[in-house]
Amino acid sequence: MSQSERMIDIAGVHKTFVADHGTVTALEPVSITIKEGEFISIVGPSGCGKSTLLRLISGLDQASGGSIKLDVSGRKRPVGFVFQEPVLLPWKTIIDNVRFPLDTSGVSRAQGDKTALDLIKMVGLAGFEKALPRQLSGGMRQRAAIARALSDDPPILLMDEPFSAVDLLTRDNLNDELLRIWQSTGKTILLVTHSVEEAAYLADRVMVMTARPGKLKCIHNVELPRPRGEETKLDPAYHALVAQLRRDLRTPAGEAH
Amino acid sequence: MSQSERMIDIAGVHKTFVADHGTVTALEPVSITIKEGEFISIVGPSGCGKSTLLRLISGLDQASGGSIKLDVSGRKRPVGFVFQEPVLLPWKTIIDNVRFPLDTSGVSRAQGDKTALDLIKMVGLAGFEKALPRQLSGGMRQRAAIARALSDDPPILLMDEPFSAVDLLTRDNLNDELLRIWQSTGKTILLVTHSVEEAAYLADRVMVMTARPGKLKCIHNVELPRPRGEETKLDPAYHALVAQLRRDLRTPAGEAH
Amino acid sequence: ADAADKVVMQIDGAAAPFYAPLYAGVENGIFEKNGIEVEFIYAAAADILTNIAAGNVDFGFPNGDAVVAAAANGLPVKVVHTTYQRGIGALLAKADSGITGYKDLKGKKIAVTSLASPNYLQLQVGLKLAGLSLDDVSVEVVQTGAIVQSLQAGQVDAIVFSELRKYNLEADGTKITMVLSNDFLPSFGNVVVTNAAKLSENPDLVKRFTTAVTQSYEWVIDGHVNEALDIALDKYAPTWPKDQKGILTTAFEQTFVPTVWQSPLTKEKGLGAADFAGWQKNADILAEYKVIDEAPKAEDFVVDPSTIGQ
Amino acid sequence: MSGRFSAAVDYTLALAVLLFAWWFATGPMGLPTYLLPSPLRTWNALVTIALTGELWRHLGFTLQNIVLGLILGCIAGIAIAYVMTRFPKLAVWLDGPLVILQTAPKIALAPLFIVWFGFGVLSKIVLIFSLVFFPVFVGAVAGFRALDPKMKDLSKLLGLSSIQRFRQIELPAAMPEIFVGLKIGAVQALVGAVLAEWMSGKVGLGYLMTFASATYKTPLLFAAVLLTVVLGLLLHVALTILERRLLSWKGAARG
Amino acid sequence: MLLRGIAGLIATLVLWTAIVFIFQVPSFLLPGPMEVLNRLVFLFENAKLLRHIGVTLTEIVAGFVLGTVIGILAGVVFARLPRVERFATPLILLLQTAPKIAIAPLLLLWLGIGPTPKIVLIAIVTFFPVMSGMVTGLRYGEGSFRDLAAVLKLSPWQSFWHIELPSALPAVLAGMAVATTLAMTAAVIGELMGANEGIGYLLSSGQENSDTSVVIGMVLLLSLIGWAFYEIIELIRRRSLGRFQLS
Ligand SMILES: Nc1ncnc2c1ncn2[C@@H]1O[C@H](COP(=O)(O)OP(=O)(O)OP(=O)(O)O)[C@@H](O)[C@H]1O
Ligand SMILES: Nc1ncnc2c1ncn2[C@@H]1O[C@H](COP(=O)(O)OP(=O)(O)OP(=O)(O)O)[C@@H](O)[C@H]1O
Ligand SMILES: [Mg+2]
Ligand SMILES: [Mg+2]
Repeated sequence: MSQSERMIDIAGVHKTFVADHGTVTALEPVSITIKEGEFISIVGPSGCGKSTLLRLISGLDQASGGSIKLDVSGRKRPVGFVFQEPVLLPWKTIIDNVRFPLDTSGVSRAQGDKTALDLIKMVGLAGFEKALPRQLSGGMRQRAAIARALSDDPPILLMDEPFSAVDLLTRDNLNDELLRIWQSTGKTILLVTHSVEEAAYLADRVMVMTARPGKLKCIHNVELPRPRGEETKLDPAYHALVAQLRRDLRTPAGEAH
Repeated sequence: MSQSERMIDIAGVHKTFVADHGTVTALEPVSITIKEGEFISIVGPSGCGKSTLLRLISGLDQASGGSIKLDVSGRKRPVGFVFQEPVLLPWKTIIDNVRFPLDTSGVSRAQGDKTALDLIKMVGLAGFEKALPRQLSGGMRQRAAIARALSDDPPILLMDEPFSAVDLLTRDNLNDELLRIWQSTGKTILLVTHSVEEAAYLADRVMVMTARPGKLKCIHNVELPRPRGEETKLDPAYHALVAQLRRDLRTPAGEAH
Repeated sequence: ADAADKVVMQIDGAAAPFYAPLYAGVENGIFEKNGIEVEFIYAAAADILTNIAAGNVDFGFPNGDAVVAAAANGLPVKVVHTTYQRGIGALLAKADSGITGYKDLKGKKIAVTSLASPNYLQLQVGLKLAGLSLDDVSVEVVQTGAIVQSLQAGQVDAIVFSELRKYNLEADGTKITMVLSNDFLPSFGNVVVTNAAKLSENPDLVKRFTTAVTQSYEWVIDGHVNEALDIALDKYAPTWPKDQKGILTTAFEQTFVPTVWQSPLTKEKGLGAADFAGWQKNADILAEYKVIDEAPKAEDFVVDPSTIGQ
Repeated sequence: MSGRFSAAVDYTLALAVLLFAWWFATGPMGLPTYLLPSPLRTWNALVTIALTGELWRHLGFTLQNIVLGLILGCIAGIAIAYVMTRFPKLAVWLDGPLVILQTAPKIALAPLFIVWFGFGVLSKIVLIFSLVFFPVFVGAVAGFRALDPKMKDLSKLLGLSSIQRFRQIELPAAMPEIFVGLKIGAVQALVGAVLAEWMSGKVGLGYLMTFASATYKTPLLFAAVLLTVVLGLLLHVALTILERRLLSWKGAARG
Repeated sequence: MLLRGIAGLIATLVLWTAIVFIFQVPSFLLPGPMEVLNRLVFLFENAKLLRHIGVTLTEIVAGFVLGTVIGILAGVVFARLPRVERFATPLILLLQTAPKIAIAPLLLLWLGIGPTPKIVLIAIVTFFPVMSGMVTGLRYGEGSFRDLAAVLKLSPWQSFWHIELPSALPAVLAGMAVATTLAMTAAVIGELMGANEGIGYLLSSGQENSDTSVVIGMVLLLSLIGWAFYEIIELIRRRSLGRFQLS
């Protein structure tokens, strides 16, 4: 892998939380190199450190050890983040929330509105531009947060269970939209999900983690052809991978797989 | 159906929100009678009024019209509610949060602790009794909220996407635990989910809703034998139902199905 | 003897050694001898009179001008002991300012405590007698707590306030020129006041109280200034520095004893005697200068202590 | 609309009850005028000075000081609160002096303010400012501190500049608490304005009060007190309306 | 807390000394720290300073506690019943804005001389910020907690104790911090209305003698008392935040 291709370089990164009730090792040392334009899915049991890993990559938290390097020289805002909870500004309307990253990076209001409206439409919230977050349903808030993360077109996109609160149909649509955006913009995407189907359908590689202490169990290369679509879901290789992932997740940590 | 069997009687209930950005019909008139001890799953696209319906049943919101009757004479606290977001009290530890319904209904501390510990163990949070909510992962918080809703053993249990943030394995376990509790206590349960498999696996009846305006599209009786378990998932009838539900959800509102 | 009557006396301003005779009277058992147990509390003059009228307190010790104004506004108050036979208001200026009297005030800045205060009235009369008017000077209003400092700091050229402040100022080494207001405008300093109803219902108590006041002042006048000041400084005016005793002794011996507490009238009729003519003149001038709407009759609100209970 | 209407009804009703109690105390209960003048006498006193035009001079002066002091106190309170929450190290040094300065009873210092800052408007504004500052400051500190950590994550992630973060996230999020401070500050501004004029000056409602009190013009005194209270009520209502407008996103009190 | 305290105190003293020194301020305008300290020592020896402090402190504590309790309770009632709040607002504003000095004789008439009117006055000024904090804490608090309380059918007392008070705590504590400063002022006003002991009494006695050192000394004492109150409130705040992370 050439130097320039390495987008995210994670070496021996680990994280321990100290709390009153004891010390929690959220993440045992993890090492992985992610190439530019790669799509990585992360699956693993609840509490295994998936969110922690994304927060470390984004720089929101400091690792207890190891190093993380992002090759995003010159970008003021290298990562977009879809948090596990929507985190919308409650005093701003949906369109203002979605346009917020643009507003704060000097994009003109007109241009911002255009981009924001397109994204709002894409996530199926047309008609709710002027609504306040508390007037939306849980899934609608989550979609608004996705639109916001996409609005200023960051080179790296970290998504923490972005589709957990939306229904199947919407989820499928959003998956395909995400693939389309990814393919046309060449973003590097890390996506945490509990759906092994989604993980396999979208990713170039799937990271499987185990719980307590959180640990990278294995990485699967997804050899399914691109572009993916309905026919992917009929591909036996896809089903084999999904079954394999499911087995990985069912095997408790420590046991061979 | 005899009078005493009718646990929840919903007749022509509808709900409209008036907001700055316009009027939103969250729920068109819905009528359904739910028997005591019935397990109902609700599926439907994001924003179709599922949460709204549960809030109306619980009495948290007032319907714009129609009537809701609960046959829970004499019960001070007829409904348990797992909200779409965990809603844990941030200043209480997990065990205190889980024990909270018991503490506030006069159950002794010792008895409360016992019940709470059992539930915490059941949802896989053993070891985190003394942790504060902010020290848990998203899925762990959700499970704590489930434990809380079960702690004081309400006759009616409303669950709004309770398992959306947990992984497959945990989800399967929790599904089976829920069935076990349901069968041994005879609760009436309404569960909102985006997983059609989960809906079919758990329920006696599945309500399918359509979006904007939110509307009850159809109700499927689930004729799978009880008790359910691994063999249920191999039952062709189960798969047929899952496929049917999926089709229902994919068909836009208004079209025949 | 019967248990002593408990009374509350509200004194103008704050605890100060100037009230030494009252404090000494308590400490020497003079009040007790008259069957009275007195508690002193403090407030502004106007509040004292309102409290007297309302029956909140039994006796008050405000300045005379405040009583006239109160009487003019129909408050049921009675002066039962004209303790200070003259007013102690005065024009004070730094000696090096060149001001020697009201005639020098043209174009100067003068502070008074309120446009409703007697010292504002004194300023007006003083200016008028000197052939000037308010238009010739600029008047600033500064509360009691800061008026002396404003003169010290040179923010004003003169103040019309209490002559007692001369001693404070001179203690700081500033030479002071003083013009007593009483010289051209008769008034009265602190006087004992009670409620009209109380006086008619319980003249005996009032009589005993004024007797105790008279006896207390007599004791001081009879050569006990030193002892009285010690009592006041030790027990009653705690914030006063001990080294001010010298100035205070001077003030008592040169001013209070000879000219404030005693007058030709008191030689004849005893301490606290009512100078009805003086009171009437005071009221008439207040009315003339529109401080009050109409001058009350002196006989209506002033009582000579010797006539109480008869 | 109906909400605002019923609010007006409630205020009016409350004022009517107060008025009745007042009337009752002075009429049937027989409190004398020098303690509490009857509503009618007070009204007459008010009308008298209103007709001579004197009232407007006093009212205008006091109002001007209140508004000025309030605005300055708010700006300083919010700004310093922000700086102190952003730089906790600074707070270690500033907290003590600030609290000591603030807990110092202004009424005792007010006479000295006059000697320190002169007879003019300055000493009055300083006094009002010193009274308004603290409530706003404390409210703002509470607001800035209570910022949801998720919001902090968001602003960090978007690499917002300090100004952007303040304008777009911290200030709006802290608004509820700032409004607590503002409402107390408004009352304090009023108290301060009256106190300042009470201590020195020849104009203003506070001056009117000293004058009336020293000359036993109790009806005039209570007319001035009444005006102050009405001013306070108006300020309060104005702030409440502003609060509703600015905080409508909170969707207060669903039940 | 100790560090903050010492740092703050030193900074104040240094600033004060610097102002007096640099501008050559005469002591009748602003005496230096040493001069004030001397006067305090003098008062301690001659004027039973401790007794006066004790009197004022008792009034402040009593008034502050009373005002806080009533403020919290009223806050709960007002937040639940906005109509009651609107109805009470004019009366509350009347109590807050009416110059206390102007209504002093009425207070004495109704409450007598002695400590009661002083305590009531302190309670009145304490009440308002605490109540405002409570109302805001409740009204703009997390709506989902209200849902939880409704589903659990908590009694008013339970939802107050378990949900409303903890979530309103930051705002209430802020209100209490503001109240400390107001309480100090009210204590002085109370003692100016008619007293023969207490810090305010010594203060007015100092004013009578144009003794700026005494005035500043008494102000300083009250500041320190206020500061102690403030630090106690801060302590409660940090304890509760450290434990509960109430953000
Ligand atoms: N701030 C914190 N303090 C203490 N412990 C923490 C904190 N944040 C996370 N943890 C612990 O770290 C572990 C991993 O948490 P993390 O949020 O990364 O899990 P996750 O894989 O995202 O789980 P989920 O799928 O449930 O969201 C958990 O055991 C959690 O309790
Ligand atoms: N407080 C509110 N004010 C205005 N509109 C609201 C409010 N709450 C919900 N709505 C609207 O009502 C509709 C139904 O919302 P609801 O939360 O019931 O959806 P849902 O079926 O639970 O969706 P999801 O699966 O995304 O949680 C949505 O269109 C939403 O915008
Ligand atoms: Mg997570
Ligand atoms: Mg929902």
